[in-house]
This record gives sequence, C-alpha cells and structure tokens, in this order.
Amino acid sequence: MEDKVKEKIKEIIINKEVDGFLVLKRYFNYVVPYLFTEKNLEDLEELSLEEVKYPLARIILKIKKFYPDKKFGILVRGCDEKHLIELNKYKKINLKELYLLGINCSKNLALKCECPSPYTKIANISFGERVEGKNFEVFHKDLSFWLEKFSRCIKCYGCRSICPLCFCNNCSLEEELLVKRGFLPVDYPIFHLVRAYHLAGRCIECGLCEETCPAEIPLRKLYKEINEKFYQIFGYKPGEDIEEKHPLEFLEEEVKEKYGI
Amino acid sequence: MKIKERVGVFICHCGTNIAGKVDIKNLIQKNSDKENLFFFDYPYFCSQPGQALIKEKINQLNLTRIVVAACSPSLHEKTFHKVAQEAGINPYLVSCANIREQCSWVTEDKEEATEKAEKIIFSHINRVIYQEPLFVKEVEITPRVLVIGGGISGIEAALKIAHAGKEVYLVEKEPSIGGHMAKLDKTFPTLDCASCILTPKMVEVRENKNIKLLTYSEVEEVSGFVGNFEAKIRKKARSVNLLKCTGCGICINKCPIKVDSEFDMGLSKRKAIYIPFPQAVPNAPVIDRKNCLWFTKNKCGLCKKFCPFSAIDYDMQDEIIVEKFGAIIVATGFSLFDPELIYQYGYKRFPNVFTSLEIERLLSPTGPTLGEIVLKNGEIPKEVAIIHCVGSRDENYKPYCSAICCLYSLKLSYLIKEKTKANIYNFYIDLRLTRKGGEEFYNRVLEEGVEFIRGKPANIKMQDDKLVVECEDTLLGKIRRVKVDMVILSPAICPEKSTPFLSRILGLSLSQDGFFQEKHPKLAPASTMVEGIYIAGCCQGPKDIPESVAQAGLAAAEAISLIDCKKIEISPVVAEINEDYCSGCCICVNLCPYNALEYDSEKNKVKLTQEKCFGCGVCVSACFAGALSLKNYREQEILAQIEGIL
Amino acid sequence: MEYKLVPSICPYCGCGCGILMEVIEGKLVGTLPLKTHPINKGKLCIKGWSVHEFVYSENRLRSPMIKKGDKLKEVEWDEAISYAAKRLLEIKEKYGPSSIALISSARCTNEENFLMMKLARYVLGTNNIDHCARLCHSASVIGLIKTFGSGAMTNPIPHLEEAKTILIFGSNTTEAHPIVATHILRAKDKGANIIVVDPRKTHIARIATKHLQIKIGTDIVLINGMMNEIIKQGWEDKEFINNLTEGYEELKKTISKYDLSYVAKVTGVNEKDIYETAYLYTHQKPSSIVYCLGITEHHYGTDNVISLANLSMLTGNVGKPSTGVNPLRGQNNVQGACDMGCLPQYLSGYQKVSDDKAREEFEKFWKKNLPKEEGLTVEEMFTEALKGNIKAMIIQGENPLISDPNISRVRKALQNLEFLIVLDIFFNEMTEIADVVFACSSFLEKEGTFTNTERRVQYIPKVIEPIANTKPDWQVISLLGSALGSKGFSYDSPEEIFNEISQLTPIYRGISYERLKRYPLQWPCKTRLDPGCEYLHKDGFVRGKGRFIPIEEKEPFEIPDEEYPFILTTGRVVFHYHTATMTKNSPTLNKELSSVYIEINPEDAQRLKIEDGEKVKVISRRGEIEIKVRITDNVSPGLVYIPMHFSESPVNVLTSHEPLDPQSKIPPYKYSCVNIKKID
Amino acid sequence: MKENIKILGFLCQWCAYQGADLAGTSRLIYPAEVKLIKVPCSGRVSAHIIFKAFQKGADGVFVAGCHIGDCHFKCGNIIAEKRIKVIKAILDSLGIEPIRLDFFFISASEGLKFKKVAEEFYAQIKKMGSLNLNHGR
Repeated sequence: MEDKVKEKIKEIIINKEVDGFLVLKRYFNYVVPYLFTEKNLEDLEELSLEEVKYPLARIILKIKKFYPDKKFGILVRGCDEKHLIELNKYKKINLKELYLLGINCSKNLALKCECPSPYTKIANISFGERVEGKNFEVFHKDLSFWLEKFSRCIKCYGCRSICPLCFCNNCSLEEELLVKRGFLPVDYPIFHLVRAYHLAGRCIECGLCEETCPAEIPLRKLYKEINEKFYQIFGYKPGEDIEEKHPLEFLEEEVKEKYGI
Repeated sequence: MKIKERVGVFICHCGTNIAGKVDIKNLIQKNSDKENLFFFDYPYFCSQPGQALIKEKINQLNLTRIVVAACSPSLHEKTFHKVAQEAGINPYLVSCANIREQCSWVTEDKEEATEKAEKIIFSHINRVIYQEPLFVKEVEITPRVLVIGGGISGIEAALKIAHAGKEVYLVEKEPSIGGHMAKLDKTFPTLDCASCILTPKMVEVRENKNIKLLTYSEVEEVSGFVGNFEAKIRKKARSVNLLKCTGCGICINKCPIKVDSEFDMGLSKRKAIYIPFPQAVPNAPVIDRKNCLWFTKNKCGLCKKFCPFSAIDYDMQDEIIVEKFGAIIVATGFSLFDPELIYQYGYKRFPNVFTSLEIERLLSPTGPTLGEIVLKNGEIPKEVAIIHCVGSRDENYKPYCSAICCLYSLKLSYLIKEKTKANIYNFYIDLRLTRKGGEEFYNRVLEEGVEFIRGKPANIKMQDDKLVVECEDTLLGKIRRVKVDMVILSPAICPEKSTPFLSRILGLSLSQDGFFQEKHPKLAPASTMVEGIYIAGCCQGPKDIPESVAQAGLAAAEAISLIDCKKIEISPVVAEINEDYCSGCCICVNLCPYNALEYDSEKNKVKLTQEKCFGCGVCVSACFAGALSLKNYREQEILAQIEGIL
Repeated sequence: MEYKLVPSICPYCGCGCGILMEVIEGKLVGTLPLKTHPINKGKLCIKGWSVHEFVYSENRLRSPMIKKGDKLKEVEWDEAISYAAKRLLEIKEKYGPSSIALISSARCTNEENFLMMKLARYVLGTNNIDHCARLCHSASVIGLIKTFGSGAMTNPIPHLEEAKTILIFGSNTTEAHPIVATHILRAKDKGANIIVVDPRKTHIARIATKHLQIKIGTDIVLINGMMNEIIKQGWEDKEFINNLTEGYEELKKTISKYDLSYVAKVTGVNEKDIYETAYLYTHQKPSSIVYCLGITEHHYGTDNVISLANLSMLTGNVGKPSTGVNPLRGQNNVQGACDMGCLPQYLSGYQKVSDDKAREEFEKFWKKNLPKEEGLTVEEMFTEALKGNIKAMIIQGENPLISDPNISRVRKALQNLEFLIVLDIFFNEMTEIADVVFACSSFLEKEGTFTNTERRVQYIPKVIEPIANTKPDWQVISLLGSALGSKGFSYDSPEEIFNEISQLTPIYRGISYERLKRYPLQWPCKTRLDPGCEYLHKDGFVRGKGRFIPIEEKEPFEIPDEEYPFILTTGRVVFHYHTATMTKNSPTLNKELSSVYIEINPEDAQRLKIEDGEKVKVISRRGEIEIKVRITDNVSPGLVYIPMHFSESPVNVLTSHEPLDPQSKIPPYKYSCVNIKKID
Repeated sequence: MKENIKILGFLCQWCAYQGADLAGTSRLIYPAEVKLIKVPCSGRVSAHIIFKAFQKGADGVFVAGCHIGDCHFKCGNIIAEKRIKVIKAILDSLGIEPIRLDFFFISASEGLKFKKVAEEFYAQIKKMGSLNLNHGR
C-alpha cells in the first residue's frame, strides 16, 4: 500500500494540484510528520504509514498560517478527518482547499484506539480496506476515582497543546480567578471541568490528550462518556458532517423567527 | 487577601428592617482591623443625611471603591451611583449588597442572618475591587420619523408628528393610503360614514409639507440603532408621473383590460391602469404591470396615447430611497382570516356566503353594487344570517377574540335590515359589546327585530338554492336549522402577511398569536423591546378604530419625545471585544439576539457594534477564549463575588 | 516552502525526554512530544512543551564581548579568543597551572564537557575542573562507588513501572522529574505501594499511598531503624548478603541500638508506619528506591546515600529488574559531565586521576604528562579564590551567583579573580562580572550527545543554524585550546570528539554516532555489538562484593534558636528550571509563575500575624532577602521553604557553604536556620 | 450553621431577582444557606462560573431565569437551559449527582415560587449531603 500512496503523492505534487503534502516519514528510528514539496520529492522513499498518532490537523493549521495562499494535501485517518471537519465548522480551515488522502486503520489500531469508525468518509481518495469499528461501551467511574486522578495533574497543558480543537488565542484556563497559577496540584476538578465543557459535543475522541497526559488521567474515556450523554440530549455527534452545527452555537429557526433575529 | 483599593463599606440599618436581624455593630467591630477596608453604619443611608455621610467619608478617606449594604439595588442603585458621582468617583465603582430583601427579611435566626449578611458584604467587596470605571455614551438622534403602513394608525401617527414640526416619511405598500378603513361604509356605533371621517385626514397627509408620502413602496432593509436607523425603501414604479397627472381618468376608461378589483374584494372589476377608489390619495392611477398588455405582450399603449398631459411613462423604474431616521413607527394593520379554511361554512363553495368586508363593499356607495345588498343573482335577500367568531376563539385556528366582530356585526345587521327589511339572524357565542355606546346600539338593533341565536353554527348546507345554517341553540337546548338566502361570516383579525418579514428586519419579537410584542402590555403598549421602534394599530393586536387612533397618538408622542431630547444615553453595560484574543470561530455571532456581532473575513475576527448590544452577556459566556466580556459583569467580577460568598 | 519536525532531547531535567522541534523555513515555531521515545512516549511537562520559546529571546547573547573599562564591548571571535588565550598564558606563567580553575556545564553536550576536561588537564595542566554535580549528586557518585562500585542510577526509568513498592526519599518527583513520576504513577495504577519520605508535603507526597513526613535531616536514623527492624524480624535476604556483600556484621552491630521507639522520637514518624514501610519494602518485591537532593544536599549527604545502599543490599533489592538505588540526576547532561571526567579526582569513565595505569592511557594518547594530584572542588575553588590562590576561572553555562550557597561569599571570590571567562547563551549575573564573554549557541543550534539520569546516551541533531554571531561551545573551546598553543583541538565535527571519547573511556567504548542515531544506548557498553546495559550489578557488584558501611546518626551544623528559630529548605518548582535563565525567558513558563515565594505553615503565619501575599524579611547568618509569603500546609510548623529559581530574591543568599560533606564536598543546601520578620 | 450545606443561586436581574426581592418584601422565609448572585440574564451564567461555584464549596447551584417567551433579552433563557443540560451531563460523568445543578423559571411576580424553589432545592441537597470537592484544600 505504501508504494501506491507514494505514487499518488508524487503524481499530485508534480502536476501542481497541491504545493505541499503532510505525511509521516521515517527519521532514523522514529516516524515523524513531514511536509513533502517538489523540492524534496526524493525523500518520498522514506514515507511511512506506521500507525503512530500525531495531531496532523493541528500541524496543517500551523503550516496554513505561514503559507495562507498555498494549497496542501494531508494524510488523514478517521480521526484526523473528523478533526478537519470540526475545524471547518469554525472557519479555521477550508476543506475545499485541502486534498485529503485517506488511510483506513488496521484492526488492531482500531481496537487499541477503541475507535467506532476507523476509516475516512470524505477523503478525496482512500487506501486500505475498511475495518468495521467497535462501539466500546462507556466506562463510568465515581467522583473519588476522578478526584484521585485529577489530583495528579502537573499542569503541563499537554492536553490543550496537542488537541487540534484547542485553537483559542487566549485560554480561559489561564484566568487567575478560575485556576490559580503557579500551584501544584492544579485547582481540581475545575481545570478539567472547564476543558471538558469546551470539548462537550466537539471532542472526536481521538485519544491524543490521554496519550500525552503525564498524570495518566483517562481523559478520552471521560470525554467519550460526556459525548454519549450529549448525543442522548441533542442527538448531535461532532466530526460527522460539515453542515451540522453544535447545538449550543446557534438559535433554532423558530426561535429566530419568533424573536425577529 | 491583600487589597490594593481603599474600599468604603456602608451598612444601612434601614430602621429595624436590617438592624433587627443583622448584628451590624459586631460585624463592623469584627472586621475593623482589615487594611484598606473602612466600615460605617447609619439608620437610613438612602436619606439626605445618609448620602451626605457617604460623600463626606469618600473625600475624607479618599476612598476608591464603595459597597453599600442595604436594600435591593433595584430600589436605590441609581441613588448611590449619583452619590458616588457627586463625590468624584465613577458611579460604576459602587456595588450594592442586598442584605434586606435577600437576607434580613428572609431569615429567622439572628445569628444566621448576620453570618449571611457578612458573606454577602464580602462577596461585594471582592467584586467591587475588580469593577472598572464605565462612562455613559451619548448618541445624536436624527430628527426624522419613518412610519410604515398608511392605514388610519399610520396616518394618525404621521399627522401628529408632522404637526409637532418633525419630518415624517409615510410608506404605504398599496397605491393609496387609507388601509382597511377606506373599504368600510359606516362605522359603529355612531354609523357615521368611514370615508367622511377618513378622507379629510388623507388629504391633510398629502397637503402637510412635513410628510413625505411614499405610496406603492415597501421598506426592504433597516439597519442601525435607536436615533440612527437607516432604512432602504423600494418605491415601485407607478408608470404614472404624479406631477403631470390631474386624475382626469381618460386613461382608465380607454384601457381594454379588466381584472378583479382587490379594493372591492374581487366583487367588481378594475382596469389594468386604475385608481383603487375615488377618494384615493394620491389620486392618481397606477399601472398593474402583471396584467397591462404593454408589459405582458408589448401591445396596446392606449393609455399613453390618450393621456392629454403625457403623464404615462412606461420605462419608469423602481426607485431605491435610502434615508436615516431617529425613530420608526410600525402601523401595518391586519389581514382577514380566510374562511375557506373552515370547510363546513362553504365560503366560495356556495355563491351567497360573503365575508363581512365584502358586505362592507356592497354597502358602500362607491362599491360594486353602489350600496345595494343583493345576492349573486341580483335578488334582494329576505333571510340573512351573520355568523360571529369565524376562526376566532377557536383553538383549531385563532384562540383569541378579535374584539370588533360583535359590534360591526350589529352594525351590518342594522344597515342590512334598513336596506332590505330582511330577517337577520346573528349566531354568536358571547356578545362582547365593550365599546362606548355598544349596549345602546345593541338595544336599537333588537328593536329592529334582529334575532340573536346563542350557538356557533356547525355547518352550512345548500338545499334547493337556499342556505341552511345548522347550529345547536344553547339557550333553547336544541338543534336549529335556519334557512337563509345570504350568510355573512365575521372572520378573525390576523397578523398582516408582512409581519414576520418586518419582525426579522426590525428585530422585533412576536407574541404567541403572531402580532408584534409590545414592551409592556399595560405600561408601554406602543413601545417594543427595541429602543426607538414603536407600534400602533392592529399590527399589535385586534382593536377598533378609536383604540388604533389612541395607540397611534401614543406612538407619535413617544417618537416626538425621543427626537426632542436630541441625544440619547447608551447604557455602558454592554459587551466589549478583545481583538487579539478573538480567533474568529464565530460561536458568538449566531447567538446574539440583536445581530450586534458580525464576522470580518479579511481580519478573521468578529466585529462588535456596541450601540446594538443590550448587555445580555449570552455571547460572553459562549466565548471560550474570553475575548468577549460584559462591562460591569466581567468574568473576574463574578468569579471574585463567588469567592467571597461561599 | 519548508516544514520539518526534527527529533531532539529536552534540555531541561535529567529525564531525557524525546521532543520534536517544529521548524518552518529554518525558524523554530513549536515543540511536540516524540510519540515513540522509550522514556516519555509522547508525554512532556510544561517545560518540555515550551522548549522553543527561549531560543529567540532578545536576552540571548549575540556575539563575544570583552570588558573594556566596566562595560562589555562586542568584539569579533578571533580578537576575543586571542585576548583570552594571552591572559590565560600570562597567569599560567606567573602563578602556575594550579592557579586556574574551570567549571564545565552539565547542560552542554558530552563532547563539550570532554573538551573542557581536555583543556584543563592537557592544555592548562591542572586538575582544577568540576561542575554542578558537586552541588547535587556528587554524594551519590562517591557514596554508590564506595558501596556498589558505580556511582550512577542502577535501574532504568521504565523499570519503575513494574516495581511493587517504590520508596521515594527527598525527591519532589512530579516537579523535578515529571516523567519519572509518570512511570511511578503507572506502577501505582498497577497496585504498587508508593511511599514518600519527605519533610514537606510535596505534590508527589499528596498522591502517594503513604507519606512519612520526617523531621528534616533524620533520614539515616529512619533507614537504620528500618534495617534494624528488618533484621529483628528476619526479613533480610540472607543468601544475597552472604554471597554478594561484605561488612554485614559491623552494620548489624551499629544499627542494633536504633529500635522503633527511638527512631519514631527522632524522626517524628510513628512506629506503625516505619514497621509497615520496612514490611512492604521486603515483602512486596521487587522494591525500588528513588531519591534526589533531599538525601544528598546535607553535610552528611554521602552517608545518607550509603545508608540507602545498605538498605537495598540488606534486602537484596539491587541488581534485579525494578529494584536498585536510583539517584535522579538534575541536569539533562550532569551524568554525561561526570562520565566525561569533569571532576577533580576522575578522568573520563570514573578512572581515578591518581590511578597511574589509567592516567598513562591518557598520557599515551595525548602524548603529554598529566597532573597527578586531585584538583579543587567548586566550593574549594571559591575558598581558594578568596585567598588569592586561584587567579583565573573559566565558567561554562553555570550561574554560581544564583545556584551556589552563600552568594555574597561567591561574589567576593569572583571579584577577587584577575581574569574570568564566561561561556553562556544568555545575559545573566555571571556575564555582568566576566572579563571575556563567549556567546555560545543553544543545544538546538549544534550536534552532540546527552546522557540522561539512567546512563542513556542520546544523540541530538543540529536543528537550526546558530543565531546571530554565536558558536557552539565545542568550537569555542577548540579555538581557545589551539590559541593556547595546543595541537589537539583540530576537530571539525562533534563525531570526531566522540570517537576520541569512546577510545579513552571504557564504559563508552562500544558507543558511536552511527549506533546512537538509530537508538539511544545505556553505558557501560564495552563493544560495538554490546546492546548497552539496562541495569547495573546484574551478576555481582562492579566492585566485586557490595560493601556495607555502617553509618551513625548525624547532628545538624546549626540548631534553631531564638535568633533563627525556623529551618529553611530549598528545592525546585515544575514551572522553572534551576537558575531560570532559560525558563524566565520562555513566556508560557514566566506567565505561569514569575515571582518567588516563601512557604510558611498557617500556624506560624498566624503567630507572626502574616497574611498571604505579604512581603516579609528572611534573615540567616549569611544574609537576608525580602520575599512574598505563601501560606500553605506543604510545610510543617517551624519549617519554611523557598524555591531556588528566582534571581530577584535568591534563596542561596541565606544558605551556608560550610561545613562541606567531608567525602563529596557537597554544601548543606537543604538545611539552614533563618528568622522571619514582618516589614512595617 | 448546621452541617453547613452551601447553595448558590444565579438570578437574572429582570425576572428571578425581582421574584426573590418579592419573596423578601412578603417576608417569605427560606434557609439562610441559600445565597444569591445577580446576573443580567440567565444566559450570562457561563459554565466557568458554575464550575467555580462548585470548586469553591457550593453543594448545590441553581440558575433562575424568566419564563420562556418573556426573557428581557429575547432568548437568553433558552440558551441557558441548553447549557445547564450540558453541564449536568458533565457533572454526571464525573460521578457528581446532576440534580445538584438545576434551572428554574421564575417571573418577577412569583415570590412564593422562589421561596418554594429555595426550600425544596435546599432540602434535596441536604438529603444528599455536602459534596466536599476540595476536602481540606
């Protein structure tokens, strides 16, 4: 499959469909995200589809900021695509200007990530056969479990720094009266409650935050449970469809009608 | 906690209302050692000496923040703001702690009340430290009023404003002003002729130089805020030059096309070029471009050929007028409920089922039958049934009572009885004759022999070309079938078709039944939630002509008083945006009920028009990045208040 | 258009986490964790996430400078180098080689530390070279060499996950070594017992399963008490003791008098907890000991370390997976600096200077005789400088005016020098008083290797070009070496230096760039095929038999009295790193915590009528500072704590430089008596 | 106070706050543990504010706004009610009883209803006992 992907990317770059392609590349013993352009096409040999998770949506956002008028392609798995769909809703990125090269995840990656949909839906092209994801049942824990976990937080802001959906220019977690600064343990559970609220109905459960948390707090499981409840209340799932809007971010038509908005 | 500001805390005894339960002396003594915190108490701080004491302490100890612990802020917040201002402190550096209605009056135990009062006071001390000085902003007011709708309400309002010497734009969708009242024959209960009392006012509108009359025109867009509205008005092409036309009517009778006349409710015909009704103001024809041969098939052109004053101009285009206004009065009237929706009543199925407005046209001397009440086949009816509450007080259609049908049904009964001597049966649920002189009119009609049957007709059938009205007479307790020649339906008064569109462009909210929502049903019936926009007439709800005129007068008064104060103070408690924090995600834009936020695509930021903001704070609590904050209710102020109170 | 992510190693603490530097058009724009690195597996602390922030700070040194009059003037490289060489040669002629002292930087690469050692011994002919390990884990190096034969961390960090019991002595792990704490927390999630012995209720103490809030400085009594209890209960690993250790009998005799009630009285820890800890340590195996400066920074630091070694040998908890005695080294390359021989008594690879056979190897290779007698340690350098015996110093990437005890003494010593060369990347207190300042490039602007706390040698690539007119340290030292007339400094890449290191250092012999680029290696790694050594003392101790050294309880050098009633201890905070030269210039970190504070117990604060956030005066026999108060129950009554990072009120004005630990010459940072006064 | 349960209420200044004042003028007693904070509209109460209340020791928090349809700012209460639902879902996921947070519609004329709401809410929370989120911190 890797060769087919290499061919495709080379072809797209050569006939100038995109100026740069963000994929994973081997760097000695590690696999890291890398931007292929026509200048470094020879590195394509080092392209790798190893199943390591990096916040590709966040990286493409940063690249776009430096090269606003350039067109880019990006390797997406199910979760990256969902990130981009959400980011499109907030005008952070325009999916039409992005070439999505989909890679469907393998069975064991799907199981490792407990992913319900380990495949891409709206990618321009996708490789690898689709594996049916499993909907893992939500694990509910009581308050003392969570307080013990939150008490370990060393305030590294990693959960915020790695999440592609955390795009604010100023973070309310740094508001002194909300979360005291310069203290360990962090004011809990307010630090984690605030972030849980920001992600309610937005988090696509990719698990990047859980993997980067030095205190081993099972954040993804918490956000999954919240999303589950969110779906029961509003019947809305994030990362599914560009047109759908988050229930807390608009007024229903009949409300607008009634109040002349 | 180290406090940098010098905070003065003034605890009011309020006689025994507070001091009775809250041990103020011990509370002050307990906190006397705190740095930069000065406690004072007095029996009545709202009194003159009380206020003087505050001012004196402010100057003496050069305090920078004030907390007044007394009654509810809704009573004396303004008073204490004024006190601070006079003592040289920005009024918004004062915080009122409610330790009466929400503490001493609602707590039994003294000790609990004191402890609760202390917590409330300290929560306000925390809050006041974070409060920032705010300054009232003043906005110039454009001395011009826009009146939408040229019915009796619109006319009345426009005249009152014009007499006060202010410039008025009166915009009417139809070719002539006059509205529904122009269609009526007589008005109850005095039976004086509608056009006799309306036409002089219409002429006055045309003559008054302060009124700019825009007929056959519609308002398309309104932006801006109180005192500074900007309206875009589309003046549809009349194809007749008003200055040249003398109203001689040659073009009308030359025109070969005949179509149903809307003014006569389709009961008569009118030409493609027509004057809606004789007393129309402006008294000039208009070309109905949908039916005129020149515009549909590029043929004919007779009217232009025969017009002695060459007033016809086919290539006249719609004209867009953009103008600034200080206030807007909406007087768009109402629309009648379509009885066809109630299948059983057979409107349009049976020939001789009329609506009351159609009968008004029949009664009118300028109407299709020049005042004669005749059936469709020309005969004079002998038996006439008038059915009240068609669509009104009916949860399938309109739950509310349309207020005027009972009285005008009596009027119709009287007039028809007088003209045709027919037997008149009124089918009613309750007779609501609340208007002045209503009861006497009812007795007069009874004397005339009009019969009143208490029961809502179930349905109307056709039996050998007679109409049979079936209903259960609730007084006699049995089903009655009354054979009549003619049935008159009194349809419900419904919101005008353009109401939803206007509410959208003006930002007005609608009440449950679809009419414009007044600011307060009793105290501000002509104002709306939007500053500077007023409503009059049936667009606010069913009412008769005297009520509409009264409301129009009130709306005019409001508009005049708004314009007369030249400048208006904008409340400083509005949102503000921090450009660097905003990342352009637009969560706030779709939540603002006043469209005060828009997305600016080049800067990828959100732009806030502070004048449109009412300070509800919905956007502030939706913004994760803290880019939006609401003055006087900033996140830090509330968070600090929570810290103090728990 | 160019965007790349270059793997590197975090320059801050000793965990040696893998990071990815985001580079757009040759300019650093961000930092991401390296998901597949063996130690941090995609996790980073707040400092790790903001590594890119200090690089372009405007306080960076941009070009070499020479002090003219009392102002530093920017000059070209060759002028600065030749001036420095001329002055050094003059001083060497006039006062002899032993009048010059060098302090290398534990934050620079192995290659640069090796060159500093070579400059001292091969060019200047002096053994006066030391570095900041002296102030943190020199006690561990000496203590563990005496007992085990090797002074480094015995087991790797990932082993902590499988341990059933972890004793944490004097380590604020979640703040000083956050990613080590991650592995400890993983062990806790698997049901391990985490027992923290610390006078302060640190963050790790709050989330551990048990916290022994011991009176400060009484660790030896506690450990002897535990050992005595273990022997009494017969829980000791007899078979391990007989086969692999010596000196057990004297130990048994010495500790016999430490019965539980006595130990409880001295340490303030109740008997049940001591018994339980001893029980868990011996029964819930494998058990591991993790410790940090709370053990070493006392004037009997080495004895503390030896007691820990005794405890581990007594119970056979060493030389096996997930066991051992694990000092958490502070700096990213302090282990490497020690390995490279920047110690007065050791050549590289812990070969003693006085051991002729080892020294001849170096002399044969360098074709020059090297000085035999041991050189001066950091504290001795300042004492000698005060006396006028040390005339010139070369200080690389170190800020003694913040990090060394009794700062006023250090300032006088440095001013007493005739000539001071400072190599650094930032303007700080040292560059103000230096005669020659060499502007060096940061770790992202040069290639090299770091060795983290668990002996793992890791390669770092050159991510961006040196900023402005800076040069990598190894080029600066090479230029200086050549300017001083030596021919042994013509390297044109760090790899060449590393090859020389591996030839001269037996424990690095098998390591090369080519291998390191593929994966990190843990020394000792004797040959090209040697996969490196995951944990030490697998089959027997390095010195042959593990040696029990009985340790008696020690007295503090000053007792709290009316004049100085409080005991002050110092330590780290997660948001800043050491003298905060880099972290103060990183906006995210500085925003989190920008000013220093003193932690006072609520009862003490009430007694002294001090409010939270108020400024107070703190006085010790060495000096006084003004500092903001933070009232917290982290400290017990009578104990106060000030973090070390802040220059506006440096805690080390208060700490004492003497008495030094006789064996490792480490100053007693963790203990000094102070008084606190309100400012009216 | 007794086993001091702490309740914090956020009242919209146009309806609920006036209702509370009316309860005051009609001397309707309710537990002193119920403390109130004025906000311009129930829509101004952000999740941060509610979490801060819980963090600072509130055992029960309620937000009171105008009835649907007569919100002074048109639809502030509609948005507020949706937010409260989301916050309750989050509290529930953390094992905090969601009924510790509630939303009430109280108009300016419903003084008696305010007293009942305050009493019943207090009783309900008292039955559950205090939350002590930051035990000893």
